[in-house]
Amino acid sequence: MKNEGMTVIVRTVTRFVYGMIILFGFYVIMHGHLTPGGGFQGGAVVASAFALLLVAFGSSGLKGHVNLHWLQSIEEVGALSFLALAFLGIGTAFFYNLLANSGGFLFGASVPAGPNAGVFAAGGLVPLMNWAVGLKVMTGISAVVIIMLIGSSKEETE
Amino acid sequence: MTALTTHAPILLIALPLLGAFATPLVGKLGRGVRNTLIGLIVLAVAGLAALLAVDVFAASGVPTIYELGGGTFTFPLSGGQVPIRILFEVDGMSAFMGLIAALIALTGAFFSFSYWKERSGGNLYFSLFLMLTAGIFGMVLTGDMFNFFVFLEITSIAAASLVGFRIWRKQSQEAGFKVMAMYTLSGLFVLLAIGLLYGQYGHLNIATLANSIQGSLTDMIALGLLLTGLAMKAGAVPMHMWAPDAYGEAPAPMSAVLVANSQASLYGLFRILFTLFGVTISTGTMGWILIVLALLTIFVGVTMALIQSDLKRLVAFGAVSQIGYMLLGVGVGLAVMAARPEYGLVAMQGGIFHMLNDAACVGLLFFASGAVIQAAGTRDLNQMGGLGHQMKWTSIFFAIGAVALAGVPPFNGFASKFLIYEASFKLSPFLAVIAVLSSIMLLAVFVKAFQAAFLGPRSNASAHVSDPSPGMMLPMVALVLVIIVFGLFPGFFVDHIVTPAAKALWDGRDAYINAVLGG
Amino acid sequence: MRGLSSGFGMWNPIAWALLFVGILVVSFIVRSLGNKGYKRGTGQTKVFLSGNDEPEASNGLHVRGDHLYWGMVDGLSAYYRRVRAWHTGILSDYAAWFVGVLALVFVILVLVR
Amino acid sequence: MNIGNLPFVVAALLVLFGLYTFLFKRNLIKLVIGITLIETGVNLFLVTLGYRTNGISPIYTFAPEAQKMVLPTPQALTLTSIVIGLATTALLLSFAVFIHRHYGTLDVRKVKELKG
Repeated sequence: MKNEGMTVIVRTVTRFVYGMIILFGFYVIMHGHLTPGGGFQGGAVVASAFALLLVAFGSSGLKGHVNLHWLQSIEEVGALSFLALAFLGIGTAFFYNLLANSGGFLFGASVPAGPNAGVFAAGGLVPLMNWAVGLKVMTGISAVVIIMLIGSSKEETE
Repeated sequence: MTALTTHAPILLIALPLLGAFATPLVGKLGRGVRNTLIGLIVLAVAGLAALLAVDVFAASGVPTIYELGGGTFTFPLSGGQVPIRILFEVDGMSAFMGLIAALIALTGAFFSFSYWKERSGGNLYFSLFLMLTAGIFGMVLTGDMFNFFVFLEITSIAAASLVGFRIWRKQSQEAGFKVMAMYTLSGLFVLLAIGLLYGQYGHLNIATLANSIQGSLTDMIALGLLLTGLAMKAGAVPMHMWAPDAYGEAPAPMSAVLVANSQASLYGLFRILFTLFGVTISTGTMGWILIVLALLTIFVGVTMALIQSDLKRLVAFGAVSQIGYMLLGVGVGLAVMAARPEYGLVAMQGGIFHMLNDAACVGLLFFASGAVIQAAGTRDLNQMGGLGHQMKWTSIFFAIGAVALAGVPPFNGFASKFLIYEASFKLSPFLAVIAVLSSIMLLAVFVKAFQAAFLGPRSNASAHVSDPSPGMMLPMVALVLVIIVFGLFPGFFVDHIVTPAAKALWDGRDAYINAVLGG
Repeated sequence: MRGLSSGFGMWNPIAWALLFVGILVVSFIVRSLGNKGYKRGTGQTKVFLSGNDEPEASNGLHVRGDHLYWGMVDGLSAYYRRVRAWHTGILSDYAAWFVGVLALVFVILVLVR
Repeated sequence: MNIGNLPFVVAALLVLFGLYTFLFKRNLIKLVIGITLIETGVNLFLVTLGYRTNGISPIYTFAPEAQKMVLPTPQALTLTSIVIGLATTALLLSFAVFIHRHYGTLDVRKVKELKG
């Protein structure tokens, strides 16, 4: 009864919801500068969809589909791009948000003070950093889940 | 002040962090490329730390401020403004700690290149090492309580991963779990204390907090949590038991970095006692708490080292005992701070100078013992013997590190311990007696280790060993040079780098606050 | 080169090194005044072990780590018994000491504030 | 007692329960649970610090006019602390897996090769 996943009910429901969970995760990342959430939360949501797949279908279906090295490389790329974004503003100071209120098309819009309807194209580097962090967290947590699964299943076979 | 020194505080943290994230990727291109990148990063970090130190020491007591994401405020602020962004505030003490971290990071990285050549997982090893370095720099340079906690946890996670890095070794896993659990416990109590302070004053910036702190009952609870948590992370007896496990089980060069990490916690403790709370607490009481912890640490560390038969663990207990000397020096200074006699500053100079000396000596000892263990294939002192016939230079380096750490003239350990002995004698002769006695016992400990490992007749086991490769010898030579130069010219170094650091704690509280909030 | 001064005593490694060299020179002079009747390759250069022959160098000869200071450890056995029992290696005890010290510090701080 | 202080009491209880678990339970996994409990308590404490009675979440998107908002800083702190907690918990559990593999037990009183 190991690594074979769960009952047909769980599998069916998982098929329905995992796409929505991933979609929701990306929504949380994308709107991190406007609504509650952000890179870490959205990435964790996406990774939880991945964990749900693993629980429902077992890790046997995993083989051949996921390359741990690729996951870890993407994680490093996310971390590096976060640092690179932080370095962009080093002319003024590290983490200086040089895109904010610049008027450019890339999140450069200005936001009126006080309550507003939400300006998506605002925030400067913050949305980009959210993406970087989201990338890192979704791949990072997925990698942790897989590694722990491999580690614990090895133990049972020994 | 050039652009480089302006940005030095953040570059010291960002460059190792960049290296930590890039190493697994660059490592795929080959070991040479990876090592070049890491070598360049640690060299740049060492250069920046030196530049920053020169800059800060030249400013005669005025701390350097760096605002993350800045461009809004000019420092010092005026007219009741409060800083809302994360600040890095570098005064003499921070710059001094930066020098220690740079020294250990530089030698540790270059030693590791050869030490970890034959083993697997090099990419992750260097990634964690650079992350630990970034965390240590963050802890010593930051001017923000919560930022301090974040860097504390970064060092905790990286350090514990390095302690448990050798997953095939059962003791290593045990040590990793213990260290991570204890580090997390201390980190959470530090966070609780930061929450208590924030709840009362609504600030996280150290200077702003120090300006408004009252010394209320809640403050005292926060102080207790901070004191105990950081003292534990520094490895003060009776909360030291994780330390020999960690230093003993980590890969040899990383044990040296772990010692630097413990010293960074010690720095946090001093920063909180002197700058954050300062005169609002009963400095006499706090000083005596530190002194009691120090005496326990010195004595228990040395006596436990005497009965160890594992070489790394023996050096590890020696390293624990040396934390006690730093606590003793600074504790004596804190205990008499209200009256401000001359010997209080001398004691603090001794304690702070000893941090640098301890980093160099303990680093050298860990490097040498790593080379010995690698050559002999065992950590057990009872199985070694006669290694000195083949490993002449390693044995000489080990002997120099040992006598320097034990405070034998004319090496650097004596210079700093001399200041501690003299100043603590003025407070109470009993303190000096314990300190001198323990130093003598420490010499005995290392005589035991030296005799058991290097002396004795040639045996079959020791026939095929040899001195390590030049890549491992060079960092040891560098530390030997540091030990000898600091030992021969202590007056110069105490005047130029230790005194600014000691003064930053001793009477730099107002300057620290004014640099942010304006006079 | 200026040495260290604690306002109580002083320490100058250069002066110390000069003194060291001086004493070394004096001791060499004294040594050179010694008896010249020393001959290599005779019984004079043999190791004297209570008149016994020098044993062959082997593993059994080396004084190993735990052989050193056994007398001192034995003399302090009352202390070492306690302190060894104290280092149990159990994580719960590590944490218990931490919490204990925390409680003690709280009491001191609240009493002496 | 003021009902507003209830979260502080709960936070204190969580920390105390966590400490109890850490000190007196023998299973390493339960020790990790104890640490997580302490962490939850501290996080709850931080969030509660920033709460204002009848405050809304500190986000201006579609915010009602002239409403009190809770303090955002403690929430940022809590979030950071949660992220760190994730890393520490994962690391501790990995060590627990390896300890079980090497020692064949998770009893904290039997995992004591490093002593003396």
